[in-house]
Amino acid sequence: MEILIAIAGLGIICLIAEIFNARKAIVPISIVGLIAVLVYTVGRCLKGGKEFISGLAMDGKGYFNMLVSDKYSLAFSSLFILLAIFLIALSPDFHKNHKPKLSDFVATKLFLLTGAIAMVAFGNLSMFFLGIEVLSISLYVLAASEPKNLKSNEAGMKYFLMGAFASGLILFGIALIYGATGSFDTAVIQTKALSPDLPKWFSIGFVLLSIGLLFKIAAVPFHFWAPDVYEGSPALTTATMSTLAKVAAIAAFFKLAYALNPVLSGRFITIINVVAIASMLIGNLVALKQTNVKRMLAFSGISHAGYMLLIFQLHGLTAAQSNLFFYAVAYSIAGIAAFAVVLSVCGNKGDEQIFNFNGLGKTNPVLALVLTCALLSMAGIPVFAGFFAKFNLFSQVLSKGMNSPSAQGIITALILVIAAVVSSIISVGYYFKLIIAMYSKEPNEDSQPLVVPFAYKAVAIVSFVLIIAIGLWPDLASSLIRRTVLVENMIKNKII
Amino acid sequence: MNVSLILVILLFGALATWYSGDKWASKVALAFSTVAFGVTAFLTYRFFTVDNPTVTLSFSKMWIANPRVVLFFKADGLSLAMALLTTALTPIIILTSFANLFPRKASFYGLILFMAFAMAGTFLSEDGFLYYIFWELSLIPIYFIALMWGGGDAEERKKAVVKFFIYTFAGSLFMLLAFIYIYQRTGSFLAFNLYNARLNETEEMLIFLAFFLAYAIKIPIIPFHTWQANVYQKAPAAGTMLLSGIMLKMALFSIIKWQLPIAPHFAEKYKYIFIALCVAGVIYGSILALKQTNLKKLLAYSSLAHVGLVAAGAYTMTLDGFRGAVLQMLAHGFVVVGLFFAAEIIERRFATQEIADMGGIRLKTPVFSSMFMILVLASVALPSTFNFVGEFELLYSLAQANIWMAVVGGLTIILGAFYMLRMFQQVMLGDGTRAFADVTVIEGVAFVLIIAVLLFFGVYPKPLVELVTPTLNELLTYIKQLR
Amino acid sequence: MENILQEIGIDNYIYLSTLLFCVGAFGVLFRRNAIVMFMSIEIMLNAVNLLLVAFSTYHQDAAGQIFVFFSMAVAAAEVAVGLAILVAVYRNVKGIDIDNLKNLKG
Amino acid sequence: METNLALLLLFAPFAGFLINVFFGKKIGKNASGYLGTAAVAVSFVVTLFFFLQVSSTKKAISVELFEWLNLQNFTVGFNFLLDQLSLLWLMFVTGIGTLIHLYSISYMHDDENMHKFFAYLNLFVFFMLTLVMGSNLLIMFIGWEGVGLCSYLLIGFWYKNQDYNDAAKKAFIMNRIGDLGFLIGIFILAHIFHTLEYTNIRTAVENAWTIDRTWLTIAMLCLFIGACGKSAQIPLYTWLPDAMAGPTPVSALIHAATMVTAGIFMVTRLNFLFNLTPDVLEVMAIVGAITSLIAASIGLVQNDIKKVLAYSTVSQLGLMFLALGCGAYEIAVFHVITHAFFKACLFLGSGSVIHALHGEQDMRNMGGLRKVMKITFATFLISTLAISGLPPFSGFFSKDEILMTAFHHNTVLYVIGSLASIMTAFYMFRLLYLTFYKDFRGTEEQKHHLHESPGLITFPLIVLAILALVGGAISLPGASWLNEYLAPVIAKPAVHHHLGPTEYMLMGIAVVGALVGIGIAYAKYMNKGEVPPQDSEIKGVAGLLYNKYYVDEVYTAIIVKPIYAIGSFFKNVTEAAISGLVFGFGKAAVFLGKQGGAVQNGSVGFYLLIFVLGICAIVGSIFLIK
Repeated sequence: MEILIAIAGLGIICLIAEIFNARKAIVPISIVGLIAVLVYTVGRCLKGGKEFISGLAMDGKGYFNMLVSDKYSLAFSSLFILLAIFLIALSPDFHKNHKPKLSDFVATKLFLLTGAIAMVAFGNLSMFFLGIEVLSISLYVLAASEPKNLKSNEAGMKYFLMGAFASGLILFGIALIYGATGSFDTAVIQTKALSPDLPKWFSIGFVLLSIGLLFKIAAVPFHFWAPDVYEGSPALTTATMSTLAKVAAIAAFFKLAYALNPVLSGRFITIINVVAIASMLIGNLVALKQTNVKRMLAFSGISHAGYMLLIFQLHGLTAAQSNLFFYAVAYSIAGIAAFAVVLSVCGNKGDEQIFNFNGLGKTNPVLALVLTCALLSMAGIPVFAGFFAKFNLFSQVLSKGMNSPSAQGIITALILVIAAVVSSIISVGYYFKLIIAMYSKEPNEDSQPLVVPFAYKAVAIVSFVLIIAIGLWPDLASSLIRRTVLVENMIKNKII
Repeated sequence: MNVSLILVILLFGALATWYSGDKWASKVALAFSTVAFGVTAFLTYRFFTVDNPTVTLSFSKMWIANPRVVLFFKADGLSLAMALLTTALTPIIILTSFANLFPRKASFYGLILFMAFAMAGTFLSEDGFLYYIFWELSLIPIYFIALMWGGGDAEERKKAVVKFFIYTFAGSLFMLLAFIYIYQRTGSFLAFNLYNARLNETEEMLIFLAFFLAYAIKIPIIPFHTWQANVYQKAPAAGTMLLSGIMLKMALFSIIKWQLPIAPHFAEKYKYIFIALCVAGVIYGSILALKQTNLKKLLAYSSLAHVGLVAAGAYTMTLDGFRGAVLQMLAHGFVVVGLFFAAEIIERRFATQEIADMGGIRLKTPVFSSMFMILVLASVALPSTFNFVGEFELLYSLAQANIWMAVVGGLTIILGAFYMLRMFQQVMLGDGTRAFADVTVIEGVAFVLIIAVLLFFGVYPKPLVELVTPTLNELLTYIKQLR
Repeated sequence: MENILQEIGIDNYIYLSTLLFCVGAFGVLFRRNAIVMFMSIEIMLNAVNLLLVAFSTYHQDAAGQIFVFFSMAVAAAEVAVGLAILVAVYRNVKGIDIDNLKNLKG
Repeated sequence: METNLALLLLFAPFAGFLINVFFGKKIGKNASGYLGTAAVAVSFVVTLFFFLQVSSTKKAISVELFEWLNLQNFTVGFNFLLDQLSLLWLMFVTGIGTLIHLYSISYMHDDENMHKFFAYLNLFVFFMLTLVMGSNLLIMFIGWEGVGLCSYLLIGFWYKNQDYNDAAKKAFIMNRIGDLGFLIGIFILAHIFHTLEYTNIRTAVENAWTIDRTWLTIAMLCLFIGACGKSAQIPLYTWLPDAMAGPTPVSALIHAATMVTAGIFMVTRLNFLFNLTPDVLEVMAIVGAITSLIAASIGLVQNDIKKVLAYSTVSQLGLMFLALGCGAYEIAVFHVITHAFFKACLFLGSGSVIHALHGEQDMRNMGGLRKVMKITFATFLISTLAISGLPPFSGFFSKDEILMTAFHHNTVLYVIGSLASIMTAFYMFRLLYLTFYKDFRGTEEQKHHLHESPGLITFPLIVLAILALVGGAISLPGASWLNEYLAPVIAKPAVHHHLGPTEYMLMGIAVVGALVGIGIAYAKYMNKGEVPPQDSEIKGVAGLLYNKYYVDEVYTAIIVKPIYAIGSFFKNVTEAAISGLVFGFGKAAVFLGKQGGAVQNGSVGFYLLIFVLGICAIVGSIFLIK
């Protein structure tokens, strides 16, 4: 709760700072504040917190179980805060033409962050609903934040219409669940969900809720909004959507699914599998023909959503949480790195066509290297973080299959991993389109020399280092969400 | 001092080269690669002299807790032999590139060293996960080398290189699945544990095939070879040398080290199918080589034929087959680097790869033509060259398995002579008027080193045999025990 | 209140609100005027609100009604943002037919 | 001591090779020539020493250096064996080798790459020594392939001419076909005996091992294929006539006296194994006889002086294989030696002629050289008489013994062999008459320059002619030194028939046959003074013969062309298909991507419709489908 308050407070401080003409202080204050919060969160995360979602019962006693601070929510919260730091650091240079509105942008992002945290830390469905709505509404605002740009308008409009529609579904789902169990408290719902005389609405409600979240993570067939909105929105907003929002949605979805309904029906899992396969394949296939980098990354995001849905092949909740977290970390940090470069290259060009990247390897080798590594990481090539993420997922899916008693289990697992592998192979095709543009094409003749603001470069390099570091020491990321040897040692040596 | 030092030197060398700037890059790279070779050679020497060498010279340290991965670089005969190949060829390859006026030399040589690092890592890793990481890592530098410094039409090159990358990446992802699958059984990636995974028949089949896909694409075995000729032709000479000289040996090595011990039953049961496929590749590659008009493509197809034989030998799962495969890998590594270097020298002077545009070179270049001739002869496995040692043992192992396989595989000595001599005749002999400068000192040194290795081990292969035999025997024991 | 609920039965409330929800959904699907679409979404949300209130009474639990307040607040915020976007769109394309917005595709 | 001497014997030519390769250009032409000659001469001297020693002690010398190959079942070392057989071979290899080196100093003097020539010749001698001295099959194989290499290098010595290069390539590849057979044979033998050392195999055989005869037969057949390749027997003989593209000394040394006899050497070496497989011997006899006949018949009409000699060589080698096939190894060896003398002499003689005529090889443009080139003519005549099988020249004894053995073995083979002998006498005298008698038919320019060759050329001719004259003495009927000498290495001596009436009759027939052949030649070319017609006018049977039965063409049509056709098929069809398939996956992916993109049509209404349909599908599949 204190995390939420602190962040919301930061948002308000930003708004107030604008009133007192302290515009220059907004970004530093919020970044410093967020770093402080991050340190606090990570510290709590390492030190304790229950490991399992199943331990949801009345953790935050003081808050009537509105919010819980188990390892899962703390770990994801730290990831979100980190992403927000990056996103806010990118803001001032991105919005340099709209200086007066900077406080709005930053504050909106901070509120968005509170929404995201509420989405994973909820103990009560009302908190969850508020979180997802805060996140969504902030994103509508950000998507349409260039009122004179028709593309931005269109993106905002589309996102808003479909998002509101999905909100309706989520709300309807929540209502039905409430109707079936008589409570919004997840702990109560969980116990009730196991009782045999559960009304049928519960399942319908749960499915509707899931569909709403599938929409938020842009899984096929609820993905149509994503490419258009990603393309039309200002690039920084796209970065926010494709990293923070997407990761928050999948984390919330996973938590919701297992918090409400610890025994998911086979039918439901099958549906999720089909959706996952469709997302992976369709996302990657359609990405092949894209020439706009943001749009391409949107489709890539769809396929990554598909990968992350594989997490529902559950074999051990702890492992699944850790794998999901790892994937989210790898994916979103690579996304930040990629977008930092996209912003640097296309920030002043108005569009994000691939040919803008021509010859980047010569004109700006560092940025080219960062983007290459980010893309390779997304493609799942060792030794980058993305490889371990995919490895963990595949490993989980296979272990689920191998430990299932029926032959069908292993066949399902094989189908899933092979689909995943095939789509990984396809994905290389378009990731490399960008890499080829950077390294084997001559720079465009009319392009001006690239002036890269320090903030972009800093974000790019920090995220690049993180991609590599997490690849080299995968335990680093995992230790936030599960007790690893690393954490044990730190505790033993009284570092934390 | 243990084998991890080789990797450290290579990696550090790659970084140092990258930072040293274009002017010094080639020299720095040469220095580091030579030191790496020196260290490898010294370690090999120590391997013979110290007690319990594998324990003394290996390196192991916990890396990742989940999945359980150990940084385990093992010094056994096989891995040392392959590391020797890598570190010995790297300086030679760097030397061969000295005359190329590449842009961005620092990156180029840095990538070569990084590539050497990844390949040496592949050979030394005892942990399957680690092995896979190095395996994939080696793809990246070669991709960039081929893409950025290659020749020919840019679009064509991109197409070929991307095809190569996606193709090999596809194959290796299936290998990754296989590793993950076994890991679920064993909870460890260490080779020993993987060997003892106790898989049932279906599982073995799937895993064997997954490995096969990865290796068949990389080696390549027909019909997975279509990437090869184009990439060999379009990559810069150094890239082609790295690919053909070392990288494809990664896959051959892996057959012996990973595929067969992990899935011995399936391999034993269906080995003839795979031997036949490889042997078919020998004939197929040879006949195609006959029809090539491009020198580098011809060499590529000849390489296809040679490695087909190596793979066939490995699949016989006998000591002779294994040992022949390892020896032939080493021999082929050197000879193919030499041949591609010869092609590169011609291309430097004539600016063409088309055989039809060449001829009459021998008139002007006594030294170069002699060197080229020796390499051609080594490539057709003339006795007293290293290649003969390998090929003899391979064919013998095939004969033990099935005499007809040896007969068909042995056709390579006829067809090989056919296309190589035909090539030599058209490229070097005949009358010609165009000027052709004989080899420079640096070029000559590279040739002499290669030829010295080929002739020395052709006559005295004993040290290498003694190096690899115990390890291969050990692997065979595993295979036999398990089956 | 309770009597009414008992008389009519919770099932019928569910049917009603489902029906309303579907009316809203079909409105969103088949109308191309953005304002009408907003209104349809409002119908969907209000259908849910009705359902929540009904359940709240059914369970004799105030949480449901409180949730309705949340939902109304959120809906208001949503509409505010939505209308703002609509205004911006109108300024650019001089119309509120969403079929005007087909520039982003492919 | 013995080891060092043996190594000196072996490596002297190799040292010559190295010096000539690296410093040949610097030390000058004559120096490099004499150096090369000296290197071989050293070997000859050492050989002589060993020869005398072994002749007296009758004990083979074996030298073991170090292990070379180590296979699961057997190991192969660099081991050498100097026994009666190998020393005999070494004697004439190094002896004739020295003479031919000497000859080449003068013959090749005008060539700018003379040092290279000597380097190659030395290398050849080195490999030939390896072949002969090796104590196991694999060392023999090193030499076997090594001499093939040198043959390749020397045939293509004038590499500017692509026809010569073709010939060289052809020789190498045809040899390689045989080599594959050899290699397969080695594999099977290694499999059976677990060793490749001759002595060990012999011990194993003599200890009456139970040997799988089928496999042994296959192995010996394979080895015989190897011998066919190297010794130019049907069907692998066509390279040898083409090999005449090389300088004449090369033809004399490699393609007449030494390398081509390697097949006979190998068979004799393994006689104890061939004895166990009579079927293979039978095949060998038949192949030898047919080869000798066919080659002789082609030789009848050839006009290139060296081609005639080449076909004569093939024919004589056929006779040797006939002898081997009859189990008469000593006799084959005997013929090898005599043949080496007279054929080397003939080749060198022809070289002398060619030298005098500045490269002219067509006999139609020769004639009347008798008067100018007296020594050459005399030596040539002696050798021709020897090869024709007239007593008391060496060829008579060896050939007669072969025919005699063949007669006792199988009459048909005897008849074939005799026919070949008659033809030999005919075409050799045809050659003699056309070249040396009547008037000169070349250009005035050539006539002006006609001269006897210098001493360095004539000296070897004289020596060889003398040997061709008296060489028969080493194995006179009834009192054969050679048979006795070779007894330790031949497991089962040939049956020696007492000189009874049949034998004398056979001798008579042989002599008469030879005389008939000579007579016809005399009638045709001396009496009538015929000169062979121009190529275009050669028709009918003569045409068939002149075109060598069109064997080359047939080979091209049934082997080379199909291979190229398959290659084209692979290149244009299979490669394209596989590549197309791989690219097809990529194209399919892009195509699907485009379709997927088309669905993304930008209309919110449509998106929402799909959204709702998706909901319906999911809800329906969960709740409605049972």
